[in-house]
Amino acid sequence: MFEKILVANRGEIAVRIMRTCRELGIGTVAVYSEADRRALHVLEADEAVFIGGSEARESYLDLEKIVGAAKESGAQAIHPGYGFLSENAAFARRTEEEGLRFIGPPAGVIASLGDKTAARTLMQNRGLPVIPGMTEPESELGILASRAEEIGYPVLLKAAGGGGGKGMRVVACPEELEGALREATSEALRAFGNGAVYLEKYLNRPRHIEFQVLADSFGNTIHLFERECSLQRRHQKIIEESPSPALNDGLRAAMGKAAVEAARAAGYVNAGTVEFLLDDQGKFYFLEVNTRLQVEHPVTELITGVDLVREQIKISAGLPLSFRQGDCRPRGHSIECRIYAEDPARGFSPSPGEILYLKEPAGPGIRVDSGIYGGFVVPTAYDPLLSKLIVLAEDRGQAIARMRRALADYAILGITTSIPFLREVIGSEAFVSGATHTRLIEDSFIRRRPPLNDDILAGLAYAAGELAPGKAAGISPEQPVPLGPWQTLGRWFL
Amino acid sequence: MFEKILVANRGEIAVRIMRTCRELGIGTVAVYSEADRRALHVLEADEAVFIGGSEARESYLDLEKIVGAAKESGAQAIHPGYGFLSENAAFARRTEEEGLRFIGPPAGVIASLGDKTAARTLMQNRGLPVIPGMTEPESELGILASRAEEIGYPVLLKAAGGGGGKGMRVVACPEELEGALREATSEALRAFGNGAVYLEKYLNRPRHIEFQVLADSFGNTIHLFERECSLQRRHQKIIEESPSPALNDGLRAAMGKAAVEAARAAGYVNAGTVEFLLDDQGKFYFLEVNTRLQVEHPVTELITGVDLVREQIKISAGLPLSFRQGDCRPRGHSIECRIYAEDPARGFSPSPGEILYLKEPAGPGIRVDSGIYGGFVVPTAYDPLLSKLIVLAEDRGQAIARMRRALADYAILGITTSIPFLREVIGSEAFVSGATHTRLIEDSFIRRRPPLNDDILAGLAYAAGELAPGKAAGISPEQPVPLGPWQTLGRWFL
Amino acid sequence: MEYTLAIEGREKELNFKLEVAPGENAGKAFSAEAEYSLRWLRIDENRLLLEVNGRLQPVYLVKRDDLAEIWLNGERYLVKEAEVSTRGSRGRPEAKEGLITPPMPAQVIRVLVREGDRVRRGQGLLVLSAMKMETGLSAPYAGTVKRINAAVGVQVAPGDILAEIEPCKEDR
Amino acid sequence: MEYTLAIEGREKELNFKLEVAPGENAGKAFSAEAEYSLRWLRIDENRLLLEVNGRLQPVYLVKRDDLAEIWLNGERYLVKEAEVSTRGSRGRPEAKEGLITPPMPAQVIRVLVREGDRVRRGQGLLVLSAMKMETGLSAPYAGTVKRINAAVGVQVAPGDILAEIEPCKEDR
Repeated sequence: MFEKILVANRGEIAVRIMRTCRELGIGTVAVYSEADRRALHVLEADEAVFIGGSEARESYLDLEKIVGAAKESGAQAIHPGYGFLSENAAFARRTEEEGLRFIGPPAGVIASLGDKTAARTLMQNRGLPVIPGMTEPESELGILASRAEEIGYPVLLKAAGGGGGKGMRVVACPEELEGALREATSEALRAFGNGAVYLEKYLNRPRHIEFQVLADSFGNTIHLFERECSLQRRHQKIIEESPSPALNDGLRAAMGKAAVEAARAAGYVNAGTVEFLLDDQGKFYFLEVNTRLQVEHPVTELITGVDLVREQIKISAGLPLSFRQGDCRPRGHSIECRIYAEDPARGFSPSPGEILYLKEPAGPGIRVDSGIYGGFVVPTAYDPLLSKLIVLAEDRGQAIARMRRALADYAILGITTSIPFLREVIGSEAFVSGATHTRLIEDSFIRRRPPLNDDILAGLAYAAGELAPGKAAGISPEQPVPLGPWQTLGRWFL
Repeated sequence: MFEKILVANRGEIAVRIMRTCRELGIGTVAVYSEADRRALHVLEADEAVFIGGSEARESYLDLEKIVGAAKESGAQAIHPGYGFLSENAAFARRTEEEGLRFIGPPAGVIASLGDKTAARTLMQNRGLPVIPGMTEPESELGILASRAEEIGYPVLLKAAGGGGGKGMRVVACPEELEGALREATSEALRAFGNGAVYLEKYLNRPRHIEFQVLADSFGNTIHLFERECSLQRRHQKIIEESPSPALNDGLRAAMGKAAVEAARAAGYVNAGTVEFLLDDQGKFYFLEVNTRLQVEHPVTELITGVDLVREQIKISAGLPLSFRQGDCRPRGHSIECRIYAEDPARGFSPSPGEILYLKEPAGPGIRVDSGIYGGFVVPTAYDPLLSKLIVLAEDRGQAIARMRRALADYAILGITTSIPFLREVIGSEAFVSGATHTRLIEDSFIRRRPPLNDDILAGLAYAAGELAPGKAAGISPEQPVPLGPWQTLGRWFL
Repeated sequence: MEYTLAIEGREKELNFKLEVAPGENAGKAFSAEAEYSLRWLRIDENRLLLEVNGRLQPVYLVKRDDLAEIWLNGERYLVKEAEVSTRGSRGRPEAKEGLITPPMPAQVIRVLVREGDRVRRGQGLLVLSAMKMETGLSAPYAGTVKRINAAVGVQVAPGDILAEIEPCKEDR
Repeated sequence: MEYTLAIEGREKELNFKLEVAPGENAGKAFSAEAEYSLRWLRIDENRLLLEVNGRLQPVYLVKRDDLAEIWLNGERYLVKEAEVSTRGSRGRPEAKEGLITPPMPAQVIRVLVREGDRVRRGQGLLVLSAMKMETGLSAPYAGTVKRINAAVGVQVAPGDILAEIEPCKEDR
């Protein structure tokens, strides 16, 4: 087993990976940029190496600096987390060239699955259903326009170089194509260093369902069931759950089998995710394979009891899987809400800044994977994900109730967050009934304001805050306390 | 279902019960004493009723005040938690007389099982193995002395009126009997309002293993597997786990069957715990039935996925169990550490006072059921339990690693706690090997000091604290920060 | 005491009267619609326990200048006294129509116009990037770009005037 | 700078020299046994990130008077400068041998002796109750009860002298 691992990431995922490392007795090395001197992942590491400017390309995207930091610190392996360099085949290759282990699939597998159109062709040839669309990336507007006509509008422009909704645009009609292409190319170039795009048929209100797979280097490949990730804003997931309310046992088995088949087809090793779209007829289509740990991996951990980061590390250290498909049984229902620093009432615009107060929810069945703390200044340079709130309960109804309670107990002051918006979505008829699809947020949840009902309470709280003496913590209950109405008034019946 | 429940308790258990109530959409009423004006269970409730002085007998043990508060607030049921009035049959009876539901077994069952000697006779008659001992409470020294001779020293003096180690004394030889009787009677009287005691054979280094049972009012009685609670100090549990490293499947099945049989024999309804002692020959003895939620119930919740408080409430509302014995399957391994305000190096003497700083551990597989917050003044009037730290992992080895990590991340300043002691026990050869018994703490873990090794680190931290400017939170990473060595020195290799 | 409070995002001001017995942490509040029986207990600098008509309400709050951030029932309210808000605007800076300021800290990644350019209403002026998301700032009305105060790569914050647009009267 | 620190529960004082470059959050410390390369970063009032020989060490700390409570590696240390500790004792009050004071806030539940009583070494004087646990205070040596300052039901705290025992010379 490794003695020291460098975590080439920041925020909640870096913290989460380090926790498992510590439990395995493995030392941790953080890397950090100018903006992240006081970031939580630095505070949680055994060692920390400064790697450059706040701009990601000067630090978290600079693979030479990261490989150098790993060698310098004596780490034996690098965990890339998600985003940044996690799906960069050159990074994986450089890591292995330097005699370090890359905790993820082999560089060749990343490269072949990273080319989304090639991956689709591969899967199609193995008999997996795919969405009609292009099999080659393209940049010529004219060619794209004629392919779009063939496929039939609406079409989806997608980046060939990466996922997460970056460089993705829905094109409803020929007139929109040029502008969408420019935006998508620019975004893809900035996000992945690769502006190549391709087109595919845009499905109306499909569900996004993905399967977690695990493959060791001895040819054992299993799946750990599905995650339903249909709730998205700007093509980025905001709420995920498992099991999916849309799958029955038969469909689950069929999709699970397809996911394992897809992983085998690609020669996959380590943890990966096979994404599908499910249409309203119960037909599923292979979408892509994410060759990394997903943001939403905790819902799988909670329903299966498996620590996915631990499995990743063990697989990279050359150990076989310690369980087989038949040993894996999901239990209960898990939901994750992503807590973003953004303002849903202003088109989800980012809201960086200082966290002036933080109180996280706690209790049975609640897990918070957090990248922040009270006093931390959320930088503008990175993704606005602050933390993930994940619940586990006996069934979907209870999981929803638990999530609502947990969201209501999550206090963040100083910046605007998506928490009130998430509460509204989680409590909505559409979500509670399980009738989710990838367009639900755009269709039904637009700019909102909290109910006017509580304004008077906020006003009364303001007044009470002005009247109550500033700092009262530490008043000993043993000391005589001045007799106030708390003591003498009220509904006392003594 | 109930609309409002009064929680007749304080601290972590009151908070934990309220959380499940909120998830069920049930309003919560807290009761609080003079010392608990700012207690966490008041902050977490929908309503709070003041019930009297800090001394428990003026508040939390005053059943008339509590029943009055429930009626006054419009609650339809009372949850007693553990301790205080939870095993008081008169309280259960009064509650039901007032037309409210008592969330626990019927008063008659509490009364019959609360008389520990009568309960033992009942179980013996049903064919359950019991420890040799007296079947009637006794207060006469002479009679006790002769019964002790019959049973054979060492014997154990136990309170007939309640559990938790209160009023319990080991008597090694006839000379010790008089003093032990006086202390046990006094303690039992103070704790349970009943000074009656009885004697039983003292087993050498037995394990304490208990089974969680659930029984609805339709005759369905199941068990949710065992909890091993052998690690005790002063006859009070400090570390519990499930599954027990001492049980194999056969023994587990036999004890589970005996537990269900015991519950049926008593006409049990609601959640209860059947306690056994297991000797080093694998022979088990019925000890008693605890007619309430146990402190250590979370370990069962984590390995079974069942919310025990929710089941209690449903059963009291007249609903049947929604699962059967065959549906219950344990998964993973769970350990609980009780975090006490006490100083193990001074004979576990209590350490009340103000919590000057608090940071709780977090992350995958970690649950903290807490009754405190930073700034809270831990009162002297009650049990020193501050919180419970519970972990779930795939197997016992990983659960131990996770618990060690979580304990190492638990920072409490202002008062002395048992955390460093727990870390030592959890990491010890005896615990790791699973060779635990009820005398292990007394035998192997006496007054300890942290290793001298870290003293220099503490000294350097002190010096750095004096030198570093007082308050630096909120320094924006966007603002120019004075170039310090953090920026220019170190292992930078750029 | 009379309170007139402004809550961010609300059109109407909030008015109520509060009667407090001196030295007591309790009182009665009267709004146009209803009456509220209040008690409060300060827990710490950022935490207050409020009881309104017998129902407890945990409150977290942070005061910055005259603006209070109040967390209540899972929502965040920005509250200030309305009188104060008319005197000076120390809250979230709002751009005057022709002064273009970013809505959040961000980096300028493209400048689409030059000083002197004529612009249509809604025409893009600058593109900013914050937290990996690109946001465009556009002209609030047709006019002339009077001033540009932004360059690619520069970090900007709310209140910084990045551009100024002078309206052409005929087009408004 | 020279540091001589007293750590509660330790016999020996801790000595080291710290060389800090002015204005920098870094330095070198020298003890009799070893040399340490240090850097530190203040996170907030109660939180410090310390780097010792390249290894990060999160530290939580609270200062009360001259005593610092320091959390480090899951342990709690009470640290103060040794010079200060000899001037006045503002830390945890320690009873002088014949002055009987409770180790924690507690309630007196029994008084077992009277003023003027002769007591054996180890004989119980008072019984206290704190957090549901009974604790006895006993005589540190044989002697005479000079003074009793405790009654059943009274709440007492460390530093309160509950009894005073005058030693009988022959028995010590």
